[in-house]
Amino acid sequence: MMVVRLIQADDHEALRELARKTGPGFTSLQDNDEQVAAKLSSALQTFDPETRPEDALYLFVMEDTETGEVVGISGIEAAVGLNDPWYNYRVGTLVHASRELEVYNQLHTLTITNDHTGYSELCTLFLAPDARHSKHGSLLSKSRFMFMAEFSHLFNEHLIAEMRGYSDENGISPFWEGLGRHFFSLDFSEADKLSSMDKVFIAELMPKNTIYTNLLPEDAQQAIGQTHQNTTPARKLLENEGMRYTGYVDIFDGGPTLVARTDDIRAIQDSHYVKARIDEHPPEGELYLVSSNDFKDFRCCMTALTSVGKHVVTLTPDVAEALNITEGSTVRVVPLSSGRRF
Amino acid sequence: MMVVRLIQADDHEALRELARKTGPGFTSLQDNDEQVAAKLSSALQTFDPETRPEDALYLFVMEDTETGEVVGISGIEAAVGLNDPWYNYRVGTLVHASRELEVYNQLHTLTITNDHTGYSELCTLFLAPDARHSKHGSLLSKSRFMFMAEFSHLFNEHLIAEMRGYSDENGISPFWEGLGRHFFSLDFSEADKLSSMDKVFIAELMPKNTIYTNLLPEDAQQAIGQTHQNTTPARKLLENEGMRYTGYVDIFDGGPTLVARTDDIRAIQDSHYVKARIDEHPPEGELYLVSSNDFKDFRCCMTALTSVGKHVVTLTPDVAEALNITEGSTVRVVPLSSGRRF
Amino acid sequence: MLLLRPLNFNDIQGLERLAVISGGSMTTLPANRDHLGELINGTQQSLRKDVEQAGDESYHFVLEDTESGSLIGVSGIDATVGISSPFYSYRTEKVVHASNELQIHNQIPALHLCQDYTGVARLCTLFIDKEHRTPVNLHLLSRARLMFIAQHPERFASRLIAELQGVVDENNRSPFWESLGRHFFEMDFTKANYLTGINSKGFIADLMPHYPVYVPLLSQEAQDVLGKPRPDMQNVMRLLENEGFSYRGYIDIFDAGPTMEARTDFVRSIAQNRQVAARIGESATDDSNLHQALISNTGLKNYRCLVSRIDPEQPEISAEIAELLQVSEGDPIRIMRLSDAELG
Amino acid sequence: MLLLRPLNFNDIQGLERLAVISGGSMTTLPANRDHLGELINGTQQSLRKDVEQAGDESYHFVLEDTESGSLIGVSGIDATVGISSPFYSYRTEKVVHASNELQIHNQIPALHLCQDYTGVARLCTLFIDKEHRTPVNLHLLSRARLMFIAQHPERFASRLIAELQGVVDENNRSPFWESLGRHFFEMDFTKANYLTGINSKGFIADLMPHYPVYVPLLSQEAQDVLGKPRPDMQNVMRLLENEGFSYRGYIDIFDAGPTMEARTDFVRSIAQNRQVAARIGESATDDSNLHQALISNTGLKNYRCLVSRIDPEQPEISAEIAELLQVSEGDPIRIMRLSDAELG
Repeated sequence: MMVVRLIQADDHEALRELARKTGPGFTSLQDNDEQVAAKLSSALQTFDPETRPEDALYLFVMEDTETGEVVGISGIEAAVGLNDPWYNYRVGTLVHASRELEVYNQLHTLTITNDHTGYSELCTLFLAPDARHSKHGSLLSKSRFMFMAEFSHLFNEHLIAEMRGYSDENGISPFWEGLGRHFFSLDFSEADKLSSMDKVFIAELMPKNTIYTNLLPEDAQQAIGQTHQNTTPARKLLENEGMRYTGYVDIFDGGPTLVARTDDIRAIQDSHYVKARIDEHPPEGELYLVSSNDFKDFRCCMTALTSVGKHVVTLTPDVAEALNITEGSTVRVVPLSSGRRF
Repeated sequence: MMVVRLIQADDHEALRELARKTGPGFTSLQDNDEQVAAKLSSALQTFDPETRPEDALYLFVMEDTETGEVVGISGIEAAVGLNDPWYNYRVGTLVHASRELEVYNQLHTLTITNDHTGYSELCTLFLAPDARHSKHGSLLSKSRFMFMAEFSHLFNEHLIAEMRGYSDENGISPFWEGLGRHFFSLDFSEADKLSSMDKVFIAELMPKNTIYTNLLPEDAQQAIGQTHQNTTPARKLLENEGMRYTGYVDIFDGGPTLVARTDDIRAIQDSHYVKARIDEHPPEGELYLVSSNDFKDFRCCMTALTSVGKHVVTLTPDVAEALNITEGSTVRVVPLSSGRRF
Repeated sequence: MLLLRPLNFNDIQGLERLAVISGGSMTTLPANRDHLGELINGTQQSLRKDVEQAGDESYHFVLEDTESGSLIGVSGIDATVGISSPFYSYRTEKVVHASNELQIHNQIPALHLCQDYTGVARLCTLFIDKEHRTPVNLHLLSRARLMFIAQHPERFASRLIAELQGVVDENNRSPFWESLGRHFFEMDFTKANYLTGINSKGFIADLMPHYPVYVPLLSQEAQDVLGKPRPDMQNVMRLLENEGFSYRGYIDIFDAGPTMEARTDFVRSIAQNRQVAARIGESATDDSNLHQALISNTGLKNYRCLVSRIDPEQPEISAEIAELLQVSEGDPIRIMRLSDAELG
Repeated sequence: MLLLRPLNFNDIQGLERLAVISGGSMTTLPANRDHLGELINGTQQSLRKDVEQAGDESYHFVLEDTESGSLIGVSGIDATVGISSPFYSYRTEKVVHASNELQIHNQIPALHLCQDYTGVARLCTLFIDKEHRTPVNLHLLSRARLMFIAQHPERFASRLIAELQGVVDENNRSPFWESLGRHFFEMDFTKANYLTGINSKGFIADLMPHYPVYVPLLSQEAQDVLGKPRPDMQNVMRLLENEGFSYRGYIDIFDAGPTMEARTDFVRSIAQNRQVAARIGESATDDSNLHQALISNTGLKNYRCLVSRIDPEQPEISAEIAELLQVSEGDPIRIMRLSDAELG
């Protein structure tokens, strides 16, 4: 049984272990003592009464209740861009037309913006390779929506998630090659490394004026808003929840930012409260996310469910234990996946 | 019984009559022979085989089946901005921050865009004052969604609707006074009149560079994205269907543009097919929109319904007649209004 | 003898011949009869106008072979540009992108579409039949305009520009156009150039980039020709530099040729020519005192200018020259000596 | 006697006194000991440096009363600006908004934040104690710098600018700042001005508007002071104009004061002074041949300049002056006559 819960101080070893498995593409949790310690520290600081709500980082771990092993991590930033600016390029349309000449020309532009300032952000999703089965990834990712549904006052009315941008088999980003490179004296891998630590410097060097995309090389134009192959499943998952690419891309690799109104996220909108009954042999049903209501002891599991009457569900004792609830507790439930009704 | 249908050549007199009732604030259907004739002519041209689909204007009238009188009009442009450019200001966010100085400053900007190029547009909604009751306005406006649901291939995947911007009791637009006026040698009423005929000239004269809103007078800043008082009900209606203000405003009066993915409009997404049974005394139920499937003879009514079994509804004979359907016909239905389920 | 005088209505055929042999290389001289008629008309109207402040007047002059009566060159001046229709240039500007933390300091050049030269005067056309393209004739055709400005300063703006054609390849394609303009026009260079002449660049606002264009995003070939004149215009550029013009980073929006600018009253041929009373007679016998000089009358509609040898200390002109210049004994004339060095 | 010489480490207290009485009116002269120490240090390092091409050197000079030893003025030159930290200006530019159909043609001025003066030299500080503010002293303090440039041209960029303070109201508030800068900084003018001096404008990129600002959106008071010098700087502006500087639409980003520019080698006090061999003796007896002149040695670290009466045709200096200038008989000195008109 997998359970998702907030990270704690004594997860340090487990987190360090997990970081060893991430590999070079994953910049937000690298195999690096300092970064791991810093990450954990800022997640724990969230619960410091001195911390402003908008500085909160909610970091979750997925734990195997049988082995006690931590096999995944996911996070939510309460708000981005309120300390250092948060940058995106925005893809815009311009029409250059002349009636006299009967010319009509549609152009696209990239403009630097901080439009997502203050938005909440889904961040840092990593699942250990040997746990990548049985929809564990969906649980790990979507449990965040259950947390947001439960504690909506802690989050912005808009939510974003950045998707890694396209790069070719040699790790070369055509977007970078076609645009950013001209403004840096660094090569891609060096810039990539720096950018994982601090994005502000990129914005300092990137062109501030609007760029006409038709002046970029063809492959750079193609890469605008394109997701890295490895990230495509994550993108599909979030799109099924209602997150959309609305023309905002990463200034570095051109990867898309997905956006939604937080309330419009399916799992948030459709989740609701039910009372829990506990029974060894509940009736079979479709997969649901089930979460508890406690803040610091928030838990979320995935289990097959069917509702009994309108407001009651039956859970097995091990699910109840994983959620740390008892008979009659109120829990939040939502189907794991959307199914459009027709 | 009110029925909404496509306009026809012999509606000319009725349209002319309706135009007499619009008043000065309504620029798209003025009390003016020429404008009425031009409007009708372009609506009829839509069915000319030579007309490109993206040049289509679908114009609907609402007819009282008892009197035969035309009491309202509404329209959809298949696509905007493909002949003359379609302009908006886009409200963006910029953060100017300096770590050294510990200064953090959030600014807003207005940038001219043609981002809605190719989008479909809801346009020209007018209901005669003495027909403004019994939710006729909802029928007149939302029947367009039934048409779009039925003939979705004719429309863009995005839909916009422009809302008239704020002006004070003297008809003065603070947005215009604070921004546009500096770039014109015309006063507001003259510019307003011209703009109703042709918006391209406004864009020719409006500032092309990004504007910092903090340099505008306070009341102009306040007016950005604000709807005219008379237009507020129309805005609420569209917002309930899922259209959203996403930061695009009119370059002239700062009024908001509402936007949605066409598929995400509630009435489009939730509408579905049922078989019609005809009966003098159907069971009572909530208000539904019901529409027929024919293209040129498209009809839409509003009636109280409840479904019989899963895929059958019972309609009264006069509704069936208004829709021009018979027992067993397939019709499209959707509840008139959304009701969020909790 | 070659004589420079304002265009008039009898010149249309001669002008057409010049337009044809110029092969569309000048935007202001398209082989289009209506437009050429406009040049004549504009010149005549401008000359008739009672000007207090420079407006949209435009003056074109022809170089006539007084023996054959044929026209061998044309040159022009716009009293101001950018008033009746916008006048665009790209200004090249450096933008600094710096990061203290990374110790990076990049200066990125960018092209800004601008109308900075709105309201300045312009030397706008200069074409001479290849057969007569000698240094003396070129000086006469080009600098007689400046003598005209010196005589009628109230008719011209206080700053003066001259545009030099940019680099094109052997197929008459501009690498700058191919890398930039083409993306915005979707037409070829020749057509765009032709339209510019006809429409006075009025349509450009509708089509050209409003946002600055970063130079590193252009092709290397395009970057190489920014602000460079066509190789055969190098001598014209030098001539302008000698007159006191300088290049300040403004380039043509089509071919990236440089725009040269000067304060009108500081231009050498305007500042340094002088007015004297005409003395008609035989030239001085001592030939060593004679020098090539531009000599003009002080007229407006009947403005005339030519090159002759004269003693600058005791200027005396022959009866033939006096007749060509339409001056009598004692009438004012303007004289500017041409140095031998200039005439190569 | 007043003597101009480079700043040195003994000057810190005198310099502090000047900074205090300048009351923060000069961004380059803040009452901050560390920063003033930097001015001295920068000057000494620059003088020691073996310069081939102008870099980030900066030279500051003080005017010393040789009798009392007190410092009564300070002036400076930056060899280049914008190299080690960006140098910002607003360029005022006109944008034409025109519609043929409506027969409307508007020229809208806009302010563009730019770094166009990157790489030019700058006259950067000029402050003199009010008690000694006579025309002669002002000329000495200001123009002795230009003599220094004339003597060491390889140390300075080929273009030279000078910034004039803009208009402030009786409460020392800049209407331009109130209408524009304030919105972007959320701090008052004095603080921003102070920070600029300290941080060399490096932080401005982070806070100032990147997009052009349309002038009509500014308050009328702000529009009225664009490019206008503070009334008491009018005479400095005239002095600069006489030197050949001109205003080309660039203004200070804080107070909208004008930036004047010139080609360095065309600046009058640089182009027109001459070098002669020192002759030491009694001045000529015929007083009518004596004229006020700037006299300097040709030194670098020991550069000295003063004003004295001299016969420009037969320049002879007294032993006292020779000692102040640290020159012996036959050593080269530079002389530039000051016209009586200039000295009022």
